[in-house]
Amino acid sequence: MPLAAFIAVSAALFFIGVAGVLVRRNAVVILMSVELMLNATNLAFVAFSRRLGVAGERGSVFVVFIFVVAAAEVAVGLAIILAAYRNRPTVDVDQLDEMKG
Amino acid sequence: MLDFLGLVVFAIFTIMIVGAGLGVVLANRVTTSALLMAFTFLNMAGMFVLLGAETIAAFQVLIYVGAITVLILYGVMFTPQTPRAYGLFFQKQTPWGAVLAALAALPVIVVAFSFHDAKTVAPPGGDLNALAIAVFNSFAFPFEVASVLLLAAMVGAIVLVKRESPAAPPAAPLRRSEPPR
Amino acid sequence: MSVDVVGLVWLVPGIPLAAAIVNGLFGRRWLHRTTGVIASVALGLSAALGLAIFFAVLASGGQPRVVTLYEWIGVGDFRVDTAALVDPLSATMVAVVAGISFLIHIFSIGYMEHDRGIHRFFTWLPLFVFFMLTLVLADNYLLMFVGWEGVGLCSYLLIGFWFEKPAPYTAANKAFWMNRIGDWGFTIGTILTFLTFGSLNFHEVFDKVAGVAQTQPLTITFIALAFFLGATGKSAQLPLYSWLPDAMEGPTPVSALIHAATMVTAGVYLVARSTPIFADAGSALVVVGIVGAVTALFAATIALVQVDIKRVLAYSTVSQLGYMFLACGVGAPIAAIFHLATHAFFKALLFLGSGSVIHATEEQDMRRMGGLRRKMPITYWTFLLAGGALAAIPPLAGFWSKDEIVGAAFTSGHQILWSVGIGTGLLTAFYTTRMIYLTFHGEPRDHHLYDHAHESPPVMTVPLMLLAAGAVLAGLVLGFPPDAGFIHRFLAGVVSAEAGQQPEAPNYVLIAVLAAVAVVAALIGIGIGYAMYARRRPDPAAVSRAAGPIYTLLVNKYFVDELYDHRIIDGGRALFGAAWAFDAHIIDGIVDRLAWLTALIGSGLRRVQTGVVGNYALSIAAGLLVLIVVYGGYATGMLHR
Amino acid sequence: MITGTPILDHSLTLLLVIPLVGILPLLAFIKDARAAKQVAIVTTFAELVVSLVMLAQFRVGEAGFQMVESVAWLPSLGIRYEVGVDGISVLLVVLTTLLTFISVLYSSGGAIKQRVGEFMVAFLLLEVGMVGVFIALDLFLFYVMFELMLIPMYLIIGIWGGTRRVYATLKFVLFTLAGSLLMLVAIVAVYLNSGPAGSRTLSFPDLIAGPTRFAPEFQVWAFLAFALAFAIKLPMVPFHTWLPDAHVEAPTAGSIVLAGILLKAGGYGLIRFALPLFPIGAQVWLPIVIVLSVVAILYGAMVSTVQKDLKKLIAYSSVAHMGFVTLGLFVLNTQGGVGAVLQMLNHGVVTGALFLFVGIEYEKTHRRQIADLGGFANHWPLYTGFFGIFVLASLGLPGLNGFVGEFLVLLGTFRYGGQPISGLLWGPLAAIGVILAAIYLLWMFQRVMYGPVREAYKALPDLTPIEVACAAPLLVLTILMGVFPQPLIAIIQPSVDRMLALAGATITVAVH
Repeated sequence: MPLAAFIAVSAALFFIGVAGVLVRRNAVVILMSVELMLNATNLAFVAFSRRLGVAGERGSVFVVFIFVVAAAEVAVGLAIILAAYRNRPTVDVDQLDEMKG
Repeated sequence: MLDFLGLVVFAIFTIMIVGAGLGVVLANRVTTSALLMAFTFLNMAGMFVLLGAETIAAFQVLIYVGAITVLILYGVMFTPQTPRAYGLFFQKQTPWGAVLAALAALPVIVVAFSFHDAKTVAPPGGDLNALAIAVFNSFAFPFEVASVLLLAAMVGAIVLVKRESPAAPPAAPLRRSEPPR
Repeated sequence: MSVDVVGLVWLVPGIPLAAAIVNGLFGRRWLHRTTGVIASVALGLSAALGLAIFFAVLASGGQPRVVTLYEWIGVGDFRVDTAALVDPLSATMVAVVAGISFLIHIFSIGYMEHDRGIHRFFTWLPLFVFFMLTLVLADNYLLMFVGWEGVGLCSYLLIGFWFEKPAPYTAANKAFWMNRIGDWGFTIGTILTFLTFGSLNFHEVFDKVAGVAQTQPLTITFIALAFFLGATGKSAQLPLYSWLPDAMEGPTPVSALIHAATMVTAGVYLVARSTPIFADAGSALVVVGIVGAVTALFAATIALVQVDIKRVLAYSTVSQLGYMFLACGVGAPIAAIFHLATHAFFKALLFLGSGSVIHATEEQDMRRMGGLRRKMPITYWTFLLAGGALAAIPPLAGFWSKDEIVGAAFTSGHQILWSVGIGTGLLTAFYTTRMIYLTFHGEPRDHHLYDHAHESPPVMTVPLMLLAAGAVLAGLVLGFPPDAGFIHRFLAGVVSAEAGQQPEAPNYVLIAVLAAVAVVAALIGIGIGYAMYARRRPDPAAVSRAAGPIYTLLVNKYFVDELYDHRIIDGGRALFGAAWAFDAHIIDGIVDRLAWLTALIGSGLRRVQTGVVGNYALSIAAGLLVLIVVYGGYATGMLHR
Repeated sequence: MITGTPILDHSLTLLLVIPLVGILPLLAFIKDARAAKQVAIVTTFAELVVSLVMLAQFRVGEAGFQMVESVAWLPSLGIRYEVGVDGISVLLVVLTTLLTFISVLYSSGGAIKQRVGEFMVAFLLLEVGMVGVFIALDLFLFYVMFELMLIPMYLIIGIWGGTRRVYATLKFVLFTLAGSLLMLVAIVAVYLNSGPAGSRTLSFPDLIAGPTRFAPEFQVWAFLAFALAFAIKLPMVPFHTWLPDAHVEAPTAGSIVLAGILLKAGGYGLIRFALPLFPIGAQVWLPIVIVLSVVAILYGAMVSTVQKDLKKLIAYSSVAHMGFVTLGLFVLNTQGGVGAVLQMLNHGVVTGALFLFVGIEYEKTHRRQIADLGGFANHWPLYTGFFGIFVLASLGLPGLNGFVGEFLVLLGTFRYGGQPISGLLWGPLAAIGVILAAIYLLWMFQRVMYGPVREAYKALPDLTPIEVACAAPLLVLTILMGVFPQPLIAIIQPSVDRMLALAGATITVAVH
């Protein structure tokens, strides 16, 4: 399998995630898009690690850590969304501008 | 032959991932987005298998498809959505965002294809041993730190969503050293 | 067995210091009037020791000796010790200062008896004596400066003794500030001396003067002028004299001790002590002589028309100090010291006499006195003797010393200065006569005041009589025969301009002629005064009317105070105010403008913070794009470092 | 010499640790004002005692650093925990602990009424910073301590200050921070220039030990950055305007240490780091510094004369006095340098005391405008006596401490033969500042002390015993340092000579 293919898929998914973060109003969907981005990087890590052979198992280790970060991020992110929602019943990020300077 | 079969499988996964990913971003209903996201993750697990990373694939299924999707679904449940017209699902900055994302994506994808000569080699005998040795030897300390991170995230999440009990007195106003002028 | 008295020299200032400390710490709470006794006893001990040292120096043939206490400051090649130089000059000064201080302390016990600040008085007066003795004993310029500033401080404190009224504290400030201007000169002189000679020690400096004078005559002149500026401040010479008349706001014993007998002569002492420097200073010496002569005449004219008895004496003091500088300027420092010593006696006596009068009448305006000689005989007679000494009537003390100064001016070829000296002598005799007549003779002009007047108690009159003895005899004892008397032989080795040379035999004929001229001038002055104030022919009021603008000028003291107050002080205030405005508006204004500008920019940039998460995400993505472009540019070689 | 006890072999570290240890019980009793005061007094007193022990351990006459403790701190960056004292810093450390103790003692007397515990914590933290600045030998450690002084002082002015405290404290912080960030940049640059990678260091003894010096071009800019930081702290005209505001708003104890110690950090930094490290750079900027010093002396005095607020008057007088410090340092000779260090010590004692007395007066009358005061001399004899002596010391009366430093600085200035104009001009000009000092101080003294006393003030008491206890040590020092300055000079001079030799000065050796 050529490495380029995996990287391309990874890049495509990553930027789909980026687009999701930038365009969607729903905070929960934004969170999902972030997850897509994280997963895309996972793919790139594993692919590069496979290219380097066994010595590159470190790439896979990073994937493990990204799992951890992703899990933590979803938990905290959702908690924030819920807290915000309780404060003001909307998940529309365009309406959440309490921090306006 | 095997290469060809691999290519076909890869193509299917790719189509599924990109399609479902686009669906996550574009779907009208949040629930649909969530399910499509789970589907993307599942296909991603397939990609990992293709790369010979069975352990990672297993984690992927357990954590992403299982835990995170469930969490997201809970989130969807707790924040009831009112159905609205399609256009209102996008932010005001959508044109800017789309253009930017596309502009950024282009060079990266171009660069990605610069690796066309390189091959990926799946290690013989699976990746479990190597991964375990790496995590518990060289990366033992970061691994422990990661567990602390998880604990902190858990505590943080609980604190954030915990409701103040109605019996609690209202919080005292910030004290000042002297009355305001 | 013999005790090394000279070795104990530090006890002379030390005992008054101890008294000052004791009185200062315990006076207010516990000692009260006992402070006067403590201070007087201390001064008595100090004066006795001072006299003993004087005689010890006399016995040793005037051999100088240095008594070092400890190293005061030593940095690199700069080193100054706390050390006393005991030689004929300082021994003379110590004896005069300690002796007169002792008498004045005793007098003050009576004079200050009813003042509630008596403990302060008897703290600062011994403290003053301590500093004055330090000044005269110091063996280097810097330690001398300690005494120099210290006496200035005590003078400040004592002038402002009654600090609840504005006049005393204003006068006190004026005295300190004017002295500070002089001290500026002293500081510069000290530092230049060190840089030129590599030492501040009198002996080391004087040993090198002759050599340095060959190579750097201008430097020596500058040093001399700088020191002389210091001397004009302390000794109230033009242009820094005007603090001394105002200093009469202080208690009268203070005027007697500090502003007549001792402190104000410090400038003369400085010049006399620095004779080797001044002798080689060329034109600086001329400046000293001219300033002295002009000041003598200038102050004497003002004294003619003053009505406050103490102010007459104050201007008289300025005038007499001018004589002393005149002596230094014409190369007769011994005459200056001689006059310093006799002047200390008779001027202290005059002040104490006036103090006795003021104590009895609580009045200082001579126009309201008159006829007091019947009420206060002792005061009158002692005052009369001192007045005679001031007017230089032979054989009183003032005659010998003043005549010597005027004679020295003539013999050294300064005929103009000589004539100024004679003219001033005439004026001196006149205002002295006027003062005595207005105060003690004639009919009482204020009967209420006259009826309450009384002779002072013995604690005050005994010092008067002792000082009167000095005023009569000091001249004869110290300075007879003229130019070859005791003091000339005693001091010749120290302060003579041509140290070591045998002085020429005095020309007694010339001296007698010059003395006769001076005496005639004095008698004329007395005669005019007697005619005007005893016979009223011509009537003083008529004379002053006739003098017209000149009289106005004199009564207003040549408008010098007005000049200083309205031009210099106001100008200074305007300048300082401008500096403050500059600080507040320009320097701080720039600072505040900068802060304001920052705030302005901030409030502009604030709009960028929309608070919408999406916008922030968008800017992150834009940043990502930039990173990609830049990094990609480098990686692909499209951009170059 | 007191040695043998292991803990006293590390007395410098002990000096840093004691206040930190004191903070722990303070945090426990933070709401209990009485306990907080007691803990703070005991802690600062212990600190004072240890600093005196340290002074006793100091070997007089040696120029180099003593009691050096050096431990690797961030080895990958070559940063060390390195402390030590020489003749310049050892006395400043003792001054610091003394003034801190007095400030805490005075504040315990009732001057601080709110948040006493927090105040004491801030003060102890401040003490760590101040002591640390004087004993740090590693540039990075020095920088940390330099900034550590800033934060507690920011709080002390900002929380316990007067009505315009926020303006004043922000101004103070922004000014000083601007300077010290420049210094940070310079420190990084020094690090990068200190040698090839791997042997880079920020340790001052190492930096001056090597025969190689920094490139001239580099020195010019590095010196400027260092000097700006210290000039702002000092403060030098025209960077002085934070000082009057900070002093006016600061609580009394804050004013005491601000004037007494914090300003000294600037002067100390100049002679310890800026001059020895960058001699060539110093030569370039030296004429400007000398001119500004003379300007500061005259200008500070002039502005001081017309001040209406007592604290502002003393603050501006500090500007003038610190002008003598910079002047003495930059004429680069022994007398000037020793005079400058003495002037720092003297100014610390005297101006600290002056602020103490203004604070005492303010506590009693609640007035600080000179026009509102008057006539205390008869009413408060004790107060007047103390205050008068400090005023006299401040105006440089010989026999009190202010004179020795100022005279030596003037002497050094006259000696300065440098370009473009020699000290024969600057010396007399600077000496005029002494005249002006007499004018503004005595005029102030007259307006505050003389004349009739106001009816409203007649019931006010004279000094309390605790106030006397605060002032008495300062009074004794004022007199002793003026009469017997030689023991101090013996400590200071070798180290000053060493620093100045590094700065390229020619040192004259004693001929006696």
